[in-house]
Amino acid sequence: MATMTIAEALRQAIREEMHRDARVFCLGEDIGVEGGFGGAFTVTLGLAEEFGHERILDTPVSEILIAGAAVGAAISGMRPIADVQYGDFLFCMMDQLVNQAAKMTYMSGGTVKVPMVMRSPVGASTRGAQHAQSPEGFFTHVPGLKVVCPSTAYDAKGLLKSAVRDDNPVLVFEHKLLYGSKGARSEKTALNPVGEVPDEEYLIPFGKAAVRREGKDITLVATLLMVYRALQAAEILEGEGLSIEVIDPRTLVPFDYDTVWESVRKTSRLMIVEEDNRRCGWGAEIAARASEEIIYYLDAPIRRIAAYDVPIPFAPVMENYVVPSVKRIVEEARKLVEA
Amino acid sequence: MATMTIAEALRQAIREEMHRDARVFCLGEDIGVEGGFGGAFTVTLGLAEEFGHERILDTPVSEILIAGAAVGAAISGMRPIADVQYGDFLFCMMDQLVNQAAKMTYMSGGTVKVPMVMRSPVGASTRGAQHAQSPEGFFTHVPGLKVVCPSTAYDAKGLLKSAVRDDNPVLVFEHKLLYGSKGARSEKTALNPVGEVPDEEYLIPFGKAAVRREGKDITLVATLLMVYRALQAAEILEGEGLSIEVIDPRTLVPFDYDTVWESVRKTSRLMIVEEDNRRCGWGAEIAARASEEIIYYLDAPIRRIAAYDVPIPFAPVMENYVVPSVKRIVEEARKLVEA
Amino acid sequence: MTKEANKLNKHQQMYELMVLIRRYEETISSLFLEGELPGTIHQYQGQEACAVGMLFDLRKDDYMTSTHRPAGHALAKGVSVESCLAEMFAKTTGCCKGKGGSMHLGDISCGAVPAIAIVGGGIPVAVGIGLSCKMRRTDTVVVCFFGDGAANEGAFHEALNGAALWNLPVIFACENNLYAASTCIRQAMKSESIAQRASAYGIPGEVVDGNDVLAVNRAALKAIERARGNEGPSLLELETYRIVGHSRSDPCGYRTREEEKAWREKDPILRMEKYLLEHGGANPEDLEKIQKNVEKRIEHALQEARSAPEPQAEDALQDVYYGGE
Amino acid sequence: MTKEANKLNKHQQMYELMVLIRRYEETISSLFLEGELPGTIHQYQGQEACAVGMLFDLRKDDYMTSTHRPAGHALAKGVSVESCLAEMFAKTTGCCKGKGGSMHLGDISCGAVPAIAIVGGGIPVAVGIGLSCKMRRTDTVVVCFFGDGAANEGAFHEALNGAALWNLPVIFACENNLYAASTCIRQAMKSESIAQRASAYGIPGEVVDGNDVLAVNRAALKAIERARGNEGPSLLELETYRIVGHSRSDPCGYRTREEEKAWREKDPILRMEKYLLEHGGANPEDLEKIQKNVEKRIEHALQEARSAPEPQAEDALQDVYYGGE
Ligand SMILES: Cc1ncc(C[n+]2csc(CCOP(=O)(O)OP(=O)(O)O)c2C)c(N)n1
Ligand SMILES: Cc1ncc(C[n+]2csc(CCOP(=O)(O)OP(=O)(O)O)c2C)c(N)n1
Ligand SMILES: [Mg+2]
Ligand SMILES: [Mg+2]
Repeated sequence: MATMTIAEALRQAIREEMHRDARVFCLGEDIGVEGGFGGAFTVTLGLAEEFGHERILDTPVSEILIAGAAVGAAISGMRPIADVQYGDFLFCMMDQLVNQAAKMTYMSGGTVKVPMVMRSPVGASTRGAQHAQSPEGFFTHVPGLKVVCPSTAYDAKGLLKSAVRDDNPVLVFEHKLLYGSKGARSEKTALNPVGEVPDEEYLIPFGKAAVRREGKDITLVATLLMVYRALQAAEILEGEGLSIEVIDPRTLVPFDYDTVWESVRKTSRLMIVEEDNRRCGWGAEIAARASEEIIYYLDAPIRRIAAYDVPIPFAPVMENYVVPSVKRIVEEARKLVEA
Repeated sequence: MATMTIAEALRQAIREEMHRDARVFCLGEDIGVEGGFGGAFTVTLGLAEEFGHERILDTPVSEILIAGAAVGAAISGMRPIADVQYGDFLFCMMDQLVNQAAKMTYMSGGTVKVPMVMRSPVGASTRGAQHAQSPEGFFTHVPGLKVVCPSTAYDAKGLLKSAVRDDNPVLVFEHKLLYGSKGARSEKTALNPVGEVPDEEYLIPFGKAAVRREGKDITLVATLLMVYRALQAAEILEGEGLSIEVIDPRTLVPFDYDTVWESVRKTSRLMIVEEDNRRCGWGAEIAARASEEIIYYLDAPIRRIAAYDVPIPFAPVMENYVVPSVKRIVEEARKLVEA
Repeated sequence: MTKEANKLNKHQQMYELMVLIRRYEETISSLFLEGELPGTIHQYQGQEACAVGMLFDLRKDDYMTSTHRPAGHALAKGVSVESCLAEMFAKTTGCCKGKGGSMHLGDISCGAVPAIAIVGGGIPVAVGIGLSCKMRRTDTVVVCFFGDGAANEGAFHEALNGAALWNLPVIFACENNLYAASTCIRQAMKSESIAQRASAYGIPGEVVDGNDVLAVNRAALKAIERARGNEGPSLLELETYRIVGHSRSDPCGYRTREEEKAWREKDPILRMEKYLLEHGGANPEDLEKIQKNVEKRIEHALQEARSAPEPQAEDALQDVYYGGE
Repeated sequence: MTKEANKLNKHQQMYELMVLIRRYEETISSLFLEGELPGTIHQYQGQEACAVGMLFDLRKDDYMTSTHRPAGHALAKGVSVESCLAEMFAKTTGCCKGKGGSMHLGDISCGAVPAIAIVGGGIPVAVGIGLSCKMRRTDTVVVCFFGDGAANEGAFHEALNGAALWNLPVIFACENNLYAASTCIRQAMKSESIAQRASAYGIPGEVVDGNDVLAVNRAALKAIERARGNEGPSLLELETYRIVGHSRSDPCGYRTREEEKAWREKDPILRMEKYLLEHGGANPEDLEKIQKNVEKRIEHALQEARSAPEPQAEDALQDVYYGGE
């Protein structure tokens, strides 16, 4: 067992997969430049020295190229891990993701495979609206993509390795405040959880949620940074005699409804916490599915907490308000049991 | 009163607004070419002759340019109506829509306005996955955008005129099978409703749903082509003694929850029919809101009918299966009342 | 290729392939007009020399990317007539099992990437394939087709810059048929030529007579050799013309009958016929035989396509993810 | 501009503006290091001649678009020091009311479009502004700033083609500071220059010494005149260097200390000082006075910013739609 940050765990996953399989390579902006940053959040630091610049391929600032090249390489025998510096820039390559990567297998009648990974940092970190989005909900809406959201070092490593081995396009969303990036690339307001990672190789399958905390009064579903806020809220609520079960689905597509529904059947109350905007986010889908599939088990209206439907503002006081806070989760939970 | 198709009604709206306000102009691919099509579905046919090529501006095949130019023109005193030939190509201009158009007013602290319209044909029409998407759900997810879905000639005209006068970016989704485009641009499987349009000028405000058919057993919410399928289904179900209230929200953002909730309080049963993919579509948001706001009025689980979560297949037999059909709506409605 | 075809020399084979594409497209046209085919069509008549000239000397393990107008490219890369026709009929034997459609013809097993109908969308994909060819230490190459319209997409720019930078084995084949749908190239760009844009990326660009299959083939051979020799990408601008409408029943009101006539006189198939008769040692009977042979192949494919099974509605739910997940 | 400044001649005013930008950025740098400012910073030191040379002769009703590195552009276009500084402090008196942040400085009332931090994202927006200037029959123009990195975005390509085609009054000002974040331009494109890409669009392109404010200004005046005269867009490549890191605490490990030193010697402000002393009829006291004046303005702005009110949390819910909907 070694203790490491998420950035380190991701780096280890990439390194192991690149050693295991010569077809795996990375491409993106500023990922391998000598004397550079190792990507926007240090994940690929040192890998160019180890694997060379052909396999840690620096690209121009050209997102269409990054995604398109990943698609092309994937359909012709490689297994690219592409990197976009901030999740907001995914919109610059959206056609390649939605129209090409996601549809190619289907349009070819199942004959073409697209084994590519698209890594992307998400979350608000006081940089203003164009460097802050949590765009998960756009991609969970796309048939043909898989969506992964690791919140611990253990998961980051195991899920990224699974993503690399998957024969389909997988988007991996990583939270800026969870990386634990060091030195010049560290984040002031970061949480930077470190976690234990086994020395032996392991994979984490997609579609298996992790119950982060057991509880009996409310089922709370959250990903990424929100897992930690939910756990803090649960701690506070525990003091008030309220017991919260915190479930981290780990992958949004596929989604482990079994685990969540099982929990709801026990608690009769469902709460969803996401950092993405509320309207039509992935939380809406879970609430909708609940309203279709387990409505009779619910003792109270579902509570969905998400970023308010505004772009992310710059001022920290406003940003903190827009993104779900521990306080808001606590308050909503209280309302939920009162309902 | 004149009777006309949706394409004609849209054309009239554009013509009237261009006469009224010199700042209004159109831009897009193949919209004004002499001897051309008047856009992919004839909406702008003849307008270049009337207004000249400067105000009906043909663009290269450059979607980033189209959207970016619309944003730039809008923030500097013009009121562009941009056109993309198929909704699937919106992904080529996604950055301009999500990061620029939608965020500009907010990021400027409310000082910059972006009065632009983005028109886009949507819906499956046996052309395969890259010319078939109903991408509404991507855009209802974006704070700062408004989303309009006209299903009748009357609405098309009144809503488009309101869109042109709105000081915010508005996406207008038009259904390929509803245009009533004539001649070379007509569609084999089209429905092509014609409708009455007053001679006097009128506007339709955003956020006001239309009750297309009154009923007391089920509240059914649908847009665009699905409105017609819902009405056909309602007709059939009427014969079985089931009374369906069909509500066409007309705009998805803003959404007229009042009208829908009022109906649900009456019927106690909610059904949503959309052509967009099911997972994280706009239907999910309505179901989620219902589960939060009016769950106690519901006598049965919500039923959400949407395109299955697959890209749109080419073969008509498969396409018809994926997109909600009258038959599927009827069957689901039966299940809903049995529940 | 049938056994007979194999006895033909290279020029005759090229001719045969052009005739095959032409007859295939004409067949599609009638079938479509008769309402036998669903969807829409974007046809290739008049541009056959581009596909054949570019692809004739590719190996099966070389790659090709295509567009919304893919039939000529697919057939010239070796996708079977049967599977193309069946796809147009939306049958399970179609090259995309009826899931792709007219704008997505392709067969990865012969290096023909299912066509991409987003204008410009295939260009960066071709660059990724080129990258893969190079990284896997093969000497395979990729030919990337796109139109004059696509050259104004951002994807074109990013892709050519990337291919140039990484010195990839990609041959960018821009079929300049003067129009993007109804829009004339003169209303879409001010630069003299598309080939000239190559210099913005530091790679060679060349304008080629796209209706002369031998000229196209010469340019292609040069570019392919460059690519295989790890000398990097090239941009070829093939000047050509679609002698039919853009899609479906396009009356072509945006161009003149004179212009059409002038280009019909430059028909690449007639030109090749003339060449074969005058310099290629062929006589009219040889050509007729080739034509008949093509006719038979199409007949046969048509029969197969018609009698092939339709997909089941529920098949629509398969193949969203690879490997039947 | 203060009253004193108005007495200065053009060259002195340009100098003052450059000093203002430099001192503003240095102030930001210290404030940031001391933890007084939220977010991140992308600074402009070393590139002042570009902003000042390009914008000095613009009118207030002319437009300007900017990037993630906007301070120099904003100040040179006339956005007040007060409102820029206040925005960095995320105060309600900020030019974006604390909603934009360091990467979005701007003030539409003086033609400075709030900066766009998506690399390349502002280029098509500038084209739309140019279109609007033309359609509204004004003689206003727009200067569009972007970096060497942005020249590889698809948006660059589509935008330049559009501006050329429609003959719009847009001056594309590419600040080639040799790096896009850590990536050297030689690792991002193979073409000789960015200016050369102009020919792909049929417009003039020119490489300019971006550290010589007078050279930049000469090129700008020519391009502005062209644009105002309805002669169409130009592309200027301004060769320059950021003498600081890309963002925050960037140790610049990707470039050599020698390179940095060589460029520091070409510092645009020192060069202008030298010019003013040797050819501009100024003496050291004049320059000192200007510097002091700048210092005072910054001091004053800093006080204002510090004492300005913070936004309320709930303000975040306003301004999603225009006009308070
Ligand atoms: C991104 C995108 N924009 C628009 C279209 C609609 N469209 C289909 S074909 C076409 C014209 C393409 O012209 P060109 O690239 O010259 O190819 P050609 O049709 O001449 O073969 C257009 C605009 C599309 N399919 N994709
Ligand atoms: C679309 C997009 N991709 C990537 C980034 C991340 N990023 C911010 S600045 C930068 C480098 C830009 O280089 P250049 O255009 O030369 O401007 P400079 O920073 O040198 O002023 C990058 C890659 C971004 N903001 N937007
Ligand atoms: Mg063309
Ligand atoms: Mg730069």
